Amino acid sequence: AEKDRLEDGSKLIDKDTFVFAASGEFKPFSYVENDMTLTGFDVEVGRAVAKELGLEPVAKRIKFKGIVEGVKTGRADAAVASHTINPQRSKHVAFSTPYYYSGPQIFVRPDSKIKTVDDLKGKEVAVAKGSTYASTAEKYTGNIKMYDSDITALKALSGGRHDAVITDFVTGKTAAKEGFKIEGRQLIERSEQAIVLPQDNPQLLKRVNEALENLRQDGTLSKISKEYFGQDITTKPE
Amino acid sequence: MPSFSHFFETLTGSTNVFIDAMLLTLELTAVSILVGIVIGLFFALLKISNVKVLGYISDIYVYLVRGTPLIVQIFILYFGISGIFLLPDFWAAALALAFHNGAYIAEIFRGTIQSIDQGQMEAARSLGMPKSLALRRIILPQAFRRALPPLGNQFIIGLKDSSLAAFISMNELFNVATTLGSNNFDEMTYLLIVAVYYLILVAILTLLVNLFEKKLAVSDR
Amino acid sequence: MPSFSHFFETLTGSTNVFIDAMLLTLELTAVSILVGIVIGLFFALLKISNVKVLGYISDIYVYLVRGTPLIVQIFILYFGISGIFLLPDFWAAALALAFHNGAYIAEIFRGTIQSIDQGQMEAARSLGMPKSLALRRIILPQAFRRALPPLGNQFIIGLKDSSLAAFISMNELFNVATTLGSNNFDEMTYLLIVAVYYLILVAILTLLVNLFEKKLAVSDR
Amino acid sequence: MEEQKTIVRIKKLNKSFGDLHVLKDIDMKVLESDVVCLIGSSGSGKSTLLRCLNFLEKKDNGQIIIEGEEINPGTQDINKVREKIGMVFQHFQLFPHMTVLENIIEAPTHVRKIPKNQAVEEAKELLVKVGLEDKTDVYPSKLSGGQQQRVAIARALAMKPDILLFDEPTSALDPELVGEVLTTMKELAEDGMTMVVVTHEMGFAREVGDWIVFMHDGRIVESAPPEVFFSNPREERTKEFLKTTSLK
Amino acid sequence: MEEQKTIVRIKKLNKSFGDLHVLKDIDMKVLESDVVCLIGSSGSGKSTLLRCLNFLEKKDNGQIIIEGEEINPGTQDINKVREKIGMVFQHFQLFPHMTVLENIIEAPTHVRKIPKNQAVEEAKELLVKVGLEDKTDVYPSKLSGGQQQRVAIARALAMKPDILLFDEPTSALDPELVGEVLTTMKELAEDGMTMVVVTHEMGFAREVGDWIVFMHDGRIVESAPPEVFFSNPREERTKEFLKTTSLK
Ligand SMILES: Nc1ncnc2c1ncn2[C@@H]1O[C@H](COP(=O)(O)OP(=O)(O)OP(=O)(O)O)[C@@H](O)[C@H]1O
Ligand SMILES: Nc1ncnc2c1ncn2[C@@H]1O[C@H](COP(=O)(O)OP(=O)(O)OP(=O)(O)O)[C@@H](O)[C@H]1O
Ligand SMILES: [Mg+2]
Ligand SMILES: [Mg+2]
Repeated sequence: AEKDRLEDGSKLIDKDTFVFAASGEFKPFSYVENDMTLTGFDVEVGRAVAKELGLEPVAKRIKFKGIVEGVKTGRADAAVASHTINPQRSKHVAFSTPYYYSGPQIFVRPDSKIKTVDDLKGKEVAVAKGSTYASTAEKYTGNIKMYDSDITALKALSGGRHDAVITDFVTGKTAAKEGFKIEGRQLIERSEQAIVLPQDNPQLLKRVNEALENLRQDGTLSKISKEYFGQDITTKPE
Repeated sequence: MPSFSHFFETLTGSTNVFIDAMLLTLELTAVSILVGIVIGLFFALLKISNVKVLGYISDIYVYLVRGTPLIVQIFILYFGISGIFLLPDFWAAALALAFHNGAYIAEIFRGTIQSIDQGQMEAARSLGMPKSLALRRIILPQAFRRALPPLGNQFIIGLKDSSLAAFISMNELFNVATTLGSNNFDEMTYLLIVAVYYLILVAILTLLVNLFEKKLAVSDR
Repeated sequence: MPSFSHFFETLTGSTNVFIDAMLLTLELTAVSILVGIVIGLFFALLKISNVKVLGYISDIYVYLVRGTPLIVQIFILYFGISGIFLLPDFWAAALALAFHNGAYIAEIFRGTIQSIDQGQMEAARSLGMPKSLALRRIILPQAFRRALPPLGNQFIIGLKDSSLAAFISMNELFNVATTLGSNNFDEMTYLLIVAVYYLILVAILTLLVNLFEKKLAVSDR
Repeated sequence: MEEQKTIVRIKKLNKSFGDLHVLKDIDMKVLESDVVCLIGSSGSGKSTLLRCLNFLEKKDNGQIIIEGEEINPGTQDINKVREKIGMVFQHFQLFPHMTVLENIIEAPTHVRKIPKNQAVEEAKELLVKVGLEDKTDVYPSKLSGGQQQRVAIARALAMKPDILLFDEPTSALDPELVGEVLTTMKELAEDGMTMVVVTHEMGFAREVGDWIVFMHDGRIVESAPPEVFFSNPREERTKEFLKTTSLK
Repeated sequence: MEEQKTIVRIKKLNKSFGDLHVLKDIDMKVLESDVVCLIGSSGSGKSTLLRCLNFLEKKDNGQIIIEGEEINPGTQDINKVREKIGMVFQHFQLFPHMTVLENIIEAPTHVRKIPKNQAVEEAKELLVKVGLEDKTDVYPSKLSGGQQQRVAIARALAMKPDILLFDEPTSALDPELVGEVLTTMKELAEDGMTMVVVTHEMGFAREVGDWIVFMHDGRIVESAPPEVFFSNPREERTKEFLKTTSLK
C-alpha cells in the first residue's frame, strides 16, 4: 500500500486530502443525513482538523469494527470515530490527544431492576462489535452479545431482547430521545476518546496533535460540542 | 498476510471456541433446514393444489424470497418476528433462515413431485384412492426420495448462508471469527481459520451427499 | 411494523438516495460479473486443458469459493487485497465479488463447453485447424451462446449477493437502508423499502433473461 | 345371451380437448363376463374412451351407466365407483417404492380397509394366479416388463372389481414378453371376468374377444362379434384397417 | 493401372482401446483417383481405421504413409497433413453458428490464409458443384440432412485436399435424402477425387467403388475390385456378410 509522502515526512493517501473514517452508526457522534451525507460530532471534528492541517477533508464511512483495520491497511489516513484509548488498541495504532471525554453507561428497559454494574452479574449484555465496551462488560458478566452497531444493540434491547446494553452515555441518551424504550442507569467509568492514526506515521500524529491543540485553544472544539450536545465534553472533567 | 506459524498457532489455540461455534452453526443449519422442509412441503402442496389462489400464494412466497438478498430477509424477519412475539435469539435466527430455505425447498419439492410420472397418480386414483391418500402414500414417498440429493445440497448452501446469522448476534463460526479477529486486531488470521472450518464442513457434507446419491442410484428399488 | 402511510411517505421521500444506491448496486454487479466472466473463462479453459495440474488449479479455485460463505470471502479479499495494493474501495469490493462470481461462471462455461458435441472439435481439427484456433472460432462461440441464460441468472444472484458489499463500506442499496434505518431509528421501514427495490430489480432482470432465453430458442440458428 | 347382465352402458358420449373433438356420440354396451376389444388406428380415441369409463377424463356430455346407475363425478363418490372398475395401464404404473406384495395390498388395506393379514392372504393367491408367487418381496424394478404387467393385473384384481379395463397392456413389452401377459388375460377371461381391452394384438382379439369395437376418428364405426368382424366386415374403413394390420 | 500414384499406404497398423484390440495389422493402399469402399459389420473397426488416417485417433504402432512421407504426430505438423486429407462425418458437423458460406470459407481463410474474397469465390463454385448455390447465407439448421451433408462435402473440398474420407456419410439421413448425397459423391469420383468411403450402401460400393475392402473384427479379411468382391468372394466371412446385406 503506497501512500503519498509529504515534505515533512508524514504520509497521506492523497497529498491534498485528509481521509478520515467514521462509522455513521453512532448518533450523534457520527451519522448520516437522509441524503447520506455524513455528519455528527466526530465528523465535524475531523473536518476541523483537516482544515487546520490545510487539507481537503474527506469523511469515509466504515463499519466500526473495521475502522482500526482500515487505518492499519491504509483505507483511511485516520479515524475520528470515538475510539476510546486503551492499551490493546495502542499496540496496533497510535492515538492523538483526547478530543472528548465521556464514558460507558448501562442502558436498560424502563421496567428493569438493573441499577449498577453489580446487578449485571449473569445478565445478558449487548455491545457493539469492536468497541471497548465488550471488555468493560466482561468485568461484570459472562453473557455478552455482539452487534454490528450500538444502535442495533439498543434497538434489540428496546424490542425486548437481552437485559442491558453498555454504550456511550450520549449515544444512549439520543436513542432514548428518539423513542427507544430505554433508560440510562449507572455511568460506569470515564473514558478518553481520541483520533486513531497508523503507527508508522509519527509525523502525521504530531501534526494532528498540533491541530487539535489549536482547535482547543480557539474554542472550535467546544463550539462543535455545544452544537451537538448542548454541553462541552471536550475538556477533561475534574 | 499472517505467517504460517502464527496462523497455525492461532488455529490450534482456538479450537475450543471454534468447535462450539461450529456446533452452533450446524445446529442452526439443521434446524433451519428441518423447519424449511416443513415450510417447503407446505408451499409445494399449495402450488400443486387445484386451487389457483393457493398456487399464487406459493408463487408470491417463493418470489419474495428469491427476489431479495438473504441479509435483507434476515434483518426483516429478525426484527419483524421480534416485534410480534419474543422468541429466543436462536429461534429467531433459525426461523429467519428457515423462511429463506423454505422457498428453495418448496421449489425442490415442487420439482420432484412434478417429476413423478402422472401415471402414478392415475394408477392410484384408478384403485379408488382419494387424491390426498394417493399423494401421501404414492406420490410424496417417491418425491421425497428424489428430493434427498438436492436437499443435501440445500443443506450445504444453508450452512454457508448461516454465516449471515452473525449479523443478528448468533455466536456461530463467522461471528466468532470476526469478534476474535477484531478483539485481537488480527482479522485476517481468524478469517482464514474460519474459512478452513467451513471448507472442512462443506467437504465432509459434499462427500456424504455424493455417497448418498450413489447409494440411491444403486438401490433404485 | 410501520404503518403503510409512513412506509409510503418514507419510500417516496428517499427515492433520490436509493436510486443512487441502486445505480451503485447495478454498477458493482455488472463489473463483478464482467470481471467474473474473464476469470471464469480463464479457469474453465484451465479445466478443459490437457494439462492435469492446470485442471487441479481450476478445481481448487472452484472448491475454495464454493466451500466458504461469500461473506468470509469478501472480508478476506477486501482486507487481503488491501494488504497488497491499495485499490479504490469500489474496485476492492467489485474484485471480491468477481472472485466469487468467477467460480460459478467457470462452472457455467465448463458445462457449456463440454456440452458442445465432441464432433465439432473433430470437424474443425480435420480441416487443419490447430486446437486453439478451433476452440476460439468453433467451440467458444457456441459455448458462449449457450452460456447466456445461465449467465443472466448469475447476474441476478450476483445482484443479491452484492448486498454483502455493505459490510465493506459500499454505499449500495442495503448499506444505505441500514444506515438510514439506524440513524432514523426506524430500521424496519428502510429494510422494507430496500426489499421493494431489490424485488423490482430482480423482476425486471428475470423478465429480460426469460425474454432473451426465448429469443435464443427461436433463433436456434 | 339374454341372461347376461349389462355392466357398462354408454349413451351419446362426447369429449373434446379444446377444439379437438375426440369422442363423438359414442354408444356402447359391455355385458357381464364379456371381453370387449377396442381396436382402431392411433389417435382414434380408444384411450380417451377407456379413460372416460374410469373417470380419469371428464366427459363433456352423454351418459355413462355402470351396473344400472348413471354416474356423474359431481353427485357420486367417484372413488367408490372406481373400486368396481379396475384398470391396467400400458406402462404398468406399479409403485416403485413398494414391493410386489405391498403394491397389491395397498388399495385393499387403505381403501377397502380390510385387515392387513387378510389382504396379504388374498394377494398371495392372486400372485399364484398370475404365476409370480416367488416374487412377493421383490421391488418392481427387478422384474421384467411382462412380470410387471402381471403384477399390475393382480393389483387391479385385488380390489375385486366388476370390470377390468386394459389400455394396450402389451405394447410397451418386448415381443418375447407379450405372450405371458396375453395368457394371463386369457385365463382371466375364461374365469368370467368382464374386460374392455384396447389392443393392437389382432390374434388375441379374435381368439379371446366376445365383441370387437372398431373406432375411427372418434366414432364407433363397426361393432360385431369377432367371427363376423374379422371375416366379414361391413364398413369400408374396417376393411382398410384390417388390411394394414398383418394378422398372423 | 501402373501409372497411378499411391496416395495412402498403411503398414501393419495396430490400435487398441485399453484391452480392446480394435485394429490388427492393417495393410492397405489407396491409389490416386481411386474410390475405396470400406465395408464390414458394426464394431469391425472401420471408423477407427478412418480416424487413424486423419490422426483423430493415435495409432499404437505401424506406419501411415501419405504421398510417400511417413507421418508421425510427434515429428510432423499434423495440421499441415490434415489440410491434405478432408473428412466428412456421419453427423455432418457443420458449424451451427455460421452460415453455409462461412462454414466453407472458415478453414481456407483461417488455416490456408487465402484472401477472403478469393475464398468466397471458390466457396460459391463449390456450392454450385453440390447444387446448393441458393443456400449461401442460410444457417445449417435450416437445411435438410442431405443438404447439410452436401455442404459438409463442399467444406471439406474447400481445403483442396488430395483425398477425402467419408464415415457413413448417408446413414444419419432419412432414406429419401440418401440419393442426393450419393449422387454428389459419385460426381466427385468421376472428377477423379481420391476417396475412402465407409459405407453400408452396397449399391454405391458396387457402382462407384474401384476397390472394396472388407473388415471383420479388426482385420482386413478381403480386398478386391467390386466385380470380383461381390460376385466371387473368396472368404467364408465375406460370403456371410454379403448374405445378410440385402443387395438391391
Ligand atoms: N390430454 C389431452 N389433451 C389434448 N389432446 C389429447 C389428450 N389426450 C388425447 N388427446 C388427443 O385425442 C385424440 C385421441 O387420443 P387417444 O389417446 O384417445 O387415441 P388412441 O386411439 O388411444 O391412440 P393410440 O393408439 O395412439 O393410443 C388424439 O388426437 C390425441 O392427440
Ligand atoms: N473411443 C473409444 N474408446 C473405446 N472403445 C472404442 C472407442 N471407439 C471405438 N471403440 C470400440 O472399437 C471397436 C471398433 O469401433 P469402430 O467405431 O471402429 O467400428 P465400426 O466398424 O465403425 O462400427 P460401426 O459400423 O458401428 O460404426 C468397437 O468395439 C468400439 O466399441
Ligand atoms: Mg391410446
Ligand atoms: Mg463407425
